[in-house]
Order: sequence, then structure tokens, then C-alpha cells
Amino acid sequence: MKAAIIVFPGTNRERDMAIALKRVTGQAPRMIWHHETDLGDTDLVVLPGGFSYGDYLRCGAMAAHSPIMGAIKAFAQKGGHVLGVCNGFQILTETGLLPGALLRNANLRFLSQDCYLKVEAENTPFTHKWKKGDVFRTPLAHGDGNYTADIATLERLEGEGLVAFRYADAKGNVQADDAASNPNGSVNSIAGILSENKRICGMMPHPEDLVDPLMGGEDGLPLFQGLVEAVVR
Amino acid sequence: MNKPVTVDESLAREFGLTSEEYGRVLSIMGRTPSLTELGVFSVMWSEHCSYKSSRKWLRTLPTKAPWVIHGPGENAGVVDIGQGYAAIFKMESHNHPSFIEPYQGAATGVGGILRDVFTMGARPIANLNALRFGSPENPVTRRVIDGVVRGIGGYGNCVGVPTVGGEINFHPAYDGNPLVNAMTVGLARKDRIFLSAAAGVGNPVVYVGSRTGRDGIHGATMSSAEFDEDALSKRPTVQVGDPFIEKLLIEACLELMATDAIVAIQDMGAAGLTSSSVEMAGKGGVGIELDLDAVPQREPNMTAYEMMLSESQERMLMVLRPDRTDVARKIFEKWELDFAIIGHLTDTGHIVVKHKGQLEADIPLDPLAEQAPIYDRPATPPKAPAPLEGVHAPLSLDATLLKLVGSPDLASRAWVWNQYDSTVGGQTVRRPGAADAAIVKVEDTDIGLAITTDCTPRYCQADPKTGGAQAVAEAWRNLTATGARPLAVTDNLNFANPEKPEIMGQFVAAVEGMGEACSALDFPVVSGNVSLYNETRNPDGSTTAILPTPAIGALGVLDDVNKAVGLGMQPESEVVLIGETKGELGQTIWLREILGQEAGAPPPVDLAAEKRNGDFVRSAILDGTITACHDIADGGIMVAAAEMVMASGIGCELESPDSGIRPEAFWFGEDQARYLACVADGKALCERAQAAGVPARIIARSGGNDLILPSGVTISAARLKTAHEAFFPTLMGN
Amino acid sequence: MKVRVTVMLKDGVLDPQGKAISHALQTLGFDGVQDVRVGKVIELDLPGAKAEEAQKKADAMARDLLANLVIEDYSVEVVE
Amino acid sequence: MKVRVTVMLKDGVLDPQGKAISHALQTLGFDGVQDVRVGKVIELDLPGAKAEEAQKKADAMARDLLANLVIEDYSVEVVE
Ligand SMILES: Nc1ncnc2c1ncn2[C@@H]1O[C@H](COP(=O)(O)OP(=O)(O)O)[C@@H](O)[C@H]1O
Ligand SMILES: [Mg+2]
Repeated sequence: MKAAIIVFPGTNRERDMAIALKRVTGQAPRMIWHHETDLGDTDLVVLPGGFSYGDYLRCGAMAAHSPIMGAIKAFAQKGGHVLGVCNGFQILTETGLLPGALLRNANLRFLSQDCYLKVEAENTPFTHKWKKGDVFRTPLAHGDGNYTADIATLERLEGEGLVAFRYADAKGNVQADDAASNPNGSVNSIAGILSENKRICGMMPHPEDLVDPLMGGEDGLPLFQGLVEAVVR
Repeated sequence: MNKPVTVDESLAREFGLTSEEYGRVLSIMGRTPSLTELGVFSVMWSEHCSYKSSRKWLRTLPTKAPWVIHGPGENAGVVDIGQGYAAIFKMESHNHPSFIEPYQGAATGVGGILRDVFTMGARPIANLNALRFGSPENPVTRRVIDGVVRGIGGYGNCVGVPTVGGEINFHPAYDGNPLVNAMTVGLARKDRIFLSAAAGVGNPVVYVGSRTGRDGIHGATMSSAEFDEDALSKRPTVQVGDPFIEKLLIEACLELMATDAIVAIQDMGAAGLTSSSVEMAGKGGVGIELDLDAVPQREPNMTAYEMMLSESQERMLMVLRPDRTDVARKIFEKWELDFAIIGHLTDTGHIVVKHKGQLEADIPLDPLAEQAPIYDRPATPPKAPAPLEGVHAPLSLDATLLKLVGSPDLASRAWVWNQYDSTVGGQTVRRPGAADAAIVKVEDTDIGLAITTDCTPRYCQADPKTGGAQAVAEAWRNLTATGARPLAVTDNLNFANPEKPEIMGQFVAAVEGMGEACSALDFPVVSGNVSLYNETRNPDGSTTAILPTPAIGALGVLDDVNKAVGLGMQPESEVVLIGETKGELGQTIWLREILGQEAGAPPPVDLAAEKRNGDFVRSAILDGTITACHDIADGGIMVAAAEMVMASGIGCELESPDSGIRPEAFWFGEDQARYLACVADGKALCERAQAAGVPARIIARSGGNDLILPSGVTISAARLKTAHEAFFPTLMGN
Repeated sequence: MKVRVTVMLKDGVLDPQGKAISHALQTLGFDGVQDVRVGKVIELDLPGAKAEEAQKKADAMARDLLANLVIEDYSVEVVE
Repeated sequence: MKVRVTVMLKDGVLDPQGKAISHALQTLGFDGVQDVRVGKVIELDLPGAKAEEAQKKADAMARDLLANLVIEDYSVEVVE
């Protein structure tokens, strides 16, 4: 799998993402500066975490207008695989590649902690290493991760199985009004969603930061392993 | 400042110079200085930049070891960590700004210390912060905590440097003067270190980063003055940080540093353009000429005086090879940062400043530095504390323990560190709370860096010398408890008004204690910062001084990071108490929280025992015998055991000590040089300890999920955690 | 011309900041506050532009960048 | 009564957001934008209060909580 990571001014988790991808592909992903207009030859485009443009105005708003976004939209239109994590997810919603928006965390504080995710959609390129209902641990680190969407969009996401991950407790119980298991207050505890063709995934937590036992575990690894298989197939 | 002002002694005094110092300015200049010149002298000779009260004593600290590459004198200290890498680190205070505007004060403190580290060529890989707040009951404290924690997170999270550790104490002495000490650790190739001494007459002087505004003018002199109610009217000096620009600046500087364009580089910290240009030229023994018309400006009509003294953030000054300025310009343009050639080096030995065709300043650099005032201020040696006598326990052990683990100084800091991104970078091996020191891996190697900050101000207040030594010893112990080999120290010496002999006496004694400990432990000081005048003038004219707070930041190395241990209790283990217990209750948390007294002498520090015990523990960690380790500090043995239980959820049963010491003294005394260690075979470890001359005994066996006291009383890990975790959320309201 | 773009969360989108402020105001003893909404104001200086032109331009900027129409409404006002 | 409190950074205080937005607008092809300043607007609903009273109350709230007078200025406006 050839992967490309997009770097915006203020992106800061591109190296974490590169480590995770290298771990499953054996090869360092390409870094693409946001001023480029061509993605080159790639199977996967990743928008990593960070504070593009300082998160000023709204997270992801300015990055969504970067020159490279045209190429990413075209890539997505042709059925390319795109993963947006944290700031990357925010950028994907700002460009309209994914529906909804990410508001300030409900408690108005930056949150940096481990959370548990329950896998909701199986057999997608991003989740097929898990079974529906599986629970895994992953760090999260964001100030604006409170997912929201209008009712019609929510119904569509839920109805078409486009919710990829939900925040849960360690046992997999989902309870949207419980700050302990749904720390940022997301509607329906939504932590990650998919595009209609299930080739674009946006999520707030950072599976790329839990791919090594030395750092506390490998719970995030299946996402990347799964991508390799899905994309190569 | 567009009205002409008369430069005279009274203006000099307003700028913080004494009459005698102003006399010295006159004799150096041979004429009345211009306003800009007076400004330059006043900031360069401020306590903050000149270390005039502390220099004499700082010189007594040990600064050398075979692994020290650069000690004090550079922007940050540099040590060799093996495999061609160097760690670059320093700690710095932003105390006064953080009281006036907690968010921006703390944020710009983080920004400033980051620049001190990346200016030397290092990628910042970890931040820590040592914080001291007023009484939790004081309503102002909440506002300060909220702003400081948001500010540190807001800046550090955005620049993408993980905040991995720190410490927090509460005491009413900090009510009007909280302490915010920020530390950064960076990583560089050891043959790619950048220094600040300028060289090459004719070489261009280049300004990069944010534009200059009227921010923080006279910040350096303000941080050198005692705080009074007027402080609030000095507010316009508040600087606002832009972490986004800082992030770009880090990337752009590192990209430029990979070329051969840079001759010298220096961040613009306190006293901005003045101190950076004076220091670069002064260190290089050259002259410098600046043309302020070329300085990127944010506001119209700025004067030379304002530009020279502005403390606008996120700016750097560099001397470049003339044939490489285009390479450099391209890099900064790519990162969308201002880049301007604002002058050149000369052979005059003067700093010459021109603006709008006028000569605004012309000062000889040598006298500016060499005749900078140094004071040997009168110091009254601190009185020895009266010994503690006749205290006894009013509460049962279990009630005492639950109260202690929930007390402000011991309660869980998770509320704080959960607002700091501790994993960005993907190299954080031990996050906050997981071990006695944070551990960050050096990417693509097996090297681990262990990092901690420590100081126990209540010990320093009672006995500054012991307190100074204890702070160093505790830092060394915290590194050791992870398996790391302690390498070096940075410090932040926070004290009150040095013009008062008893405060100067505290300072001298604390530095003496630090120095002794650093020597005995082979643990040199490689960088640091001094923050004086930390006191508040009360409405009735009296002053409140902070507790003497020589914060120690320390760094150690693990050649194989896989061997690091954490502090979480391990299953099916015996827990060995290492080090001697006499039951020292003076100045303990127990005494303060349970009996409401701050009394007695702090626990004595025996540096030989410290070294012996620590070296033993480290060797047993590195050979895999010890599987978890926690140093025994505030709260004593029982609190340490409870912390191990809470960290992993695995319980243990404590044995009755049979020591002849009263139970509260045995369990809550704060004797130094001690550790709790999990091992499979406690007896074997004790035998090995005995052979090494190290006191050791089995104190507990792990298992279940409860902490079981010798009395048989059982406290579940969950119940401990509830007591432990309530303090911050309750105080802060969420 | 100076233009002010005010961006507010749409009715129906939860405004945790507003809620927190309302709560804090109560704690401070300010009663009688029923509803608090928090938004952003962006002041743009468009020298040389005439009022109508400035209004139009700001409207375009708001649509393109300053507001996220999924969750926010905006209004544009020429100030001077 | 509805009151609007607008909080802006004081003149001379660095406005990192404004700077970044101005830059982004340029990139998007909006030229002629000279200066951008970003602030907060807080809309308060004070039912029952008369205009003058509402104004006074909001002023006190701004001083006590809504604005950080160290770096911000505010203005109060009764909307309806
Ligand atoms: N307490 C101290 N212990 C050791 N070194 C110190 C101490 N205080 C300052 N230094 C050293 O003095 C030099 C000047 O410090 P400082 O003025 O804080 O630097 P900067 O201008 O980069 O902020 C640095 O090398 C610093 O490490
Ligand atoms: Mg410096």
C-alpha cells in the first residue's frame, strides 16, 4: 500500500501517522505539502492530526481551502481511500467530504486521555479487522471533537451503517449523556464516520498513537493492517 | 513615547536602575544616554538579564561531567545521551505575567522556553511544568489555575510538543504570586548544535518570525521588581502568544539548520531585540549595527526605544553566511514567516542602532557586559528550625490515608494533565502518572529519556539548605526509580526580594544545598533560570514572600528504554522497602494535613545513602529483578503504596512494621533515599541489598484489588481512587 | 469601509459555551438571565470599497470561509 | 430585553486569529482586506429588564466575567 500524508501549516501528528503506516507497510509514506496540487501515485491519503492554521476561526476551516484539497476531492470522487484523524476529520467535514461538524468539547476543555471505541460498521476498509461490537482502546487529544449533524444526516448515517466507531466504556456500553464514556459530548457518541461509499473515514481519536507495546499497546494497529489488505485487494 | 523625554537620573530610576548604576552608565557613555540607550542599559542590567544578585552564587554550582557538552552560558544545557545524540534542556519562569494574565502568561512561558531549546538546533520532544499556586480556598487561585493550565495546554498542544510531566503545590504564600516554571527538552545530533556567538564582520543579521509590536515593553524589568497593587496598572505589558507561528518557526528553523547557512542564532526572549543582539555580538567579540527601518513591524509609528525593548513573541535573530541568505529566505517564505535583514556585524565592538536616518544608540558592548553590576548582597543565614516534639496521631491509619491521598498536594493531577497532549509525537513511553519520571523515546533508537521536575518548598522554607539538597536528591531518585541513569539538572530558582538579607540568606543556603547534592550525585547543573522579587505587597504595607522554591528539572537516560519500569503495582509480587526508616515527621504532609502544623526540621538528606540506595535500585531494575518501583516522598510509605495500587488497580497487603517506631511516624514519615520495589523474590533482593550495604525489608505482598493495612482494614483501589481524584474536579467545578 | 461579520451557532445547535457562561453568571449572582448565546465577530477593514460592494464582499467571505453553514448563521453589517 | 456584548482585543494586542484569517482570505483571492480583528459576541436574554437596566446589568457582567479587561475591551448594545 502506498500512502501519502498531507501536511498543512500547523499539522503536528504527521510523524506519528508515518510511524503507524510504516509499521504495517514497511515503507515510509510520502509527505505532501499542502501547496501541492498533485497527489502522485498513492492508494491512501491521510489527513493527520494537529492544529492546521492554529485551529483559528474554526478547526480545519482554513486547511479546507488549501491547494491540495482539489486533488483530494478528485481522488475521493474516483473512489480513493481517505483517512482523516482528529484535525484531519475536522478538515474533511469542513470540505464537505464528510457530513456534520465538530463543535467544542462539551466541557469546554481540551481532552487528552484514553478512550474506548466500539466498532459499529464491519467490513469496511477501515474496520474489517474487527467484528461489529468489538471494543478497543485509543488515545484522544482534542479541544473540538463534539460531533454534531442535523437530524436528517444523523438518520442517514445511522440508517446506512455509516457510523464507524462510537465512544463507549471498557465493556462496550454506549451512553451518550455519560461524560466518562462519551467525553466530548458527541451526538449518539459518534467518534468516527464513513462516506457513502465507505472509502472515506474521519475519526477524532488517535489509533496511530497506540501501535506499539512500548507506548502502552497495539490496540490501534488493526485499523492500519485492515487498510493494507483492503487497499491491496 | 512620541513626546521628547528628558533622560536623567529620575527616569533611570523609573526604568529600574539605581542612582549608582546610572552613574556607571554615564561613565561608560561619557555623555547623557539617549532614551533608547537608557532602555538598553536598564534591561541588560535588570536582575532578569544580568543575574546581578545571584551570579556570585550560581558560580558555585558544579557544571561539569564527561557527558556535559554545554553547561550554563548558552541558551540551554546540552548533554550527550549516546549514539550521536544530545539532549538540550532548560527551565524558565513566567511568574509575574502568569498572575496578571494567567492564560497568556503561562502560554508565552511555554513559547519562550521552547525557543531557548530549538534555537540550539534541537527538535523539542517534551515539555514539563512546575507550578505553585495559592491556597485552594482563595477564590483567585481557581482563576489562576484555570488560566495557567489552559495556557500551557493551549500553547504546547498546538505546537505539537507533548507535555509529559511536572508538579503542583499549593500554599497561601503563593496567593499573590503563583509560580509558573516551564521546561523543555529537545533532541539534536550532537555534532549539529547551534550557538549564539556571532562571527564574521560584515555578515548579515537576520530577523525572522512574528512582527514587532508594542508588547511587553519593560517586561524584563518588571519581572525583576516586586509586585504591588500597581501591578494591575502595569497590565499593558501583557504579551499574547501565537503557538501557530511558533510551530512554523520551529519547522523553518530546523529546516534551515539542516543547511550550512547559520553562523549564530539566538531567540528573542526577555528584552527582545536588545538582549539578543547584545548577547550575540558580545559573545562573539564583534560589533553589530541594526537598521530598525527594516524590522517587520505590526503597528505604525513605533519608536526605536519601543522596538528595542519590545517583547513580542515568536521572533529569532540569526547571523547568516552572506552567500546563503537566499536559501534562508526561501525557507522562511515557504513557512510564510517574516524574514528581514536588519543589520550586519561590524568590528567596532559597539552596538549601533539607526532608525529613520537617526543614530538612536551607540554603546560599547564590553563595558555594557563587563561593568554590569554584580552584587554581593548581605545574607542572613537561616535559623535552624526547632525540632518537632510531642505529636501524635488523632486519626486511624485508614482515615489518615484517605485524607492524605485526597489532600491538595497529594491528590491526583489527572484533571490537569488530561488537558495536555501527552502522546503527540508517538514516543511517549510513560505518560504522566505512570512512573516517577516521564519517559520519552528517541525515535529510531532504543534510547529513552527520563524527565522530572521536583522541589518541596515547605522543606526549603524550614531549612533552605536541606531543602535545596532534597530537591536535587528527589529529582535524582525519580529518574533512578524508572531505571534511568541521571545525567544533569536544570533549575529555576524562585525566591522573594534579594535585597532583604533573610531572603538572600535563603537563596545562598539553598544554592549551597543544591551544589552539595549535585556534586555528591555526579549530577551537574547545565542550565537554569533565576526569578527573584516573588513577593506581594499587601494593602497594609507588609509583604508576603513566596516559599523559597528552587525547582529542579532533571534528565536521565536509559540506553535500552525497554528496561524502564513504571510505578503500578505488579501482580504476585513482594514489595520491598529500600532505605532506612526512622520516622521523620517534621514538615511532613501528614503534620500539615492531619495536625494543621508546619513545624520541625525537614527530613535530613544523607547524600551517600542516597547514592548507594539509588545505584542499587537502578542495577536491580536494569537486570530485570525489580518490575515496578516508586520513590517514597510526600506522604511516606503508605501513601507510596497506595499510589502504586491506584496506578494499576492491583492491591497489596502491608505487613506490620515491628520497628519500634510509632505507626504514624513509620507509615507517614518522609525519610529520604527510600523506594518501594516490586520483585518476584523479596528475600533474594534483601540479601543482595544487604551485601551492598543498603537497608531493605519486605513490607507487603501484592494481590487482589485492595490495599490491606496491617490492622486488617481493607481499602479498595476504587475507594482510594475516589478519594484521590475528587480534589481538582471539585475545586474547579468540572 | 469597515464591515462586521457576526457568526452565531444555528438555533437548535447546542451551545456549550453559552450554557457555561449562563451558569457562571448565576454563580456570580446575576439573576434574570434566561438564555446566553456565544458567537464570533470578525471585523474586516476593506479600504476603498463602497458600502454595497463591501457588504457583498463580506457576504462572500462569510459563505466561503468565515462561517460554517452546517452549524452557523451569519450576518453582515457595514459599520463605517 | 436582548443585549449584545461584543468583546474585542485591545488595540495593539496581537490578534493571532485575525492575522491568520486575513492571510487565508488573501489566499482565497479576496483582495483589498487590510486588517482583520476577531472578537466574541455574547447575546444575553434578560426578560423583564428595561433597556437601561439591561444595559447596566450587561455592563457589570462584561466587567466581571465576559471580558478580560487586561487584554480586551467590550461594548454593550441593547438589541430589542
Ligand atoms: N539558576 C541557574 N542555574 C544554572 N544556570 C543558570 C541559572 N540561571 C541562569 N542560568 C544560565 O544563565 C544563562 C542565561 O539565562 P537566561 O537569561 O535565562 O537565558 P535566556 O536569555 O536564553 O532566557 C543560561 O545559560 C542559563 O542556563
Ligand atoms: Mg535564550
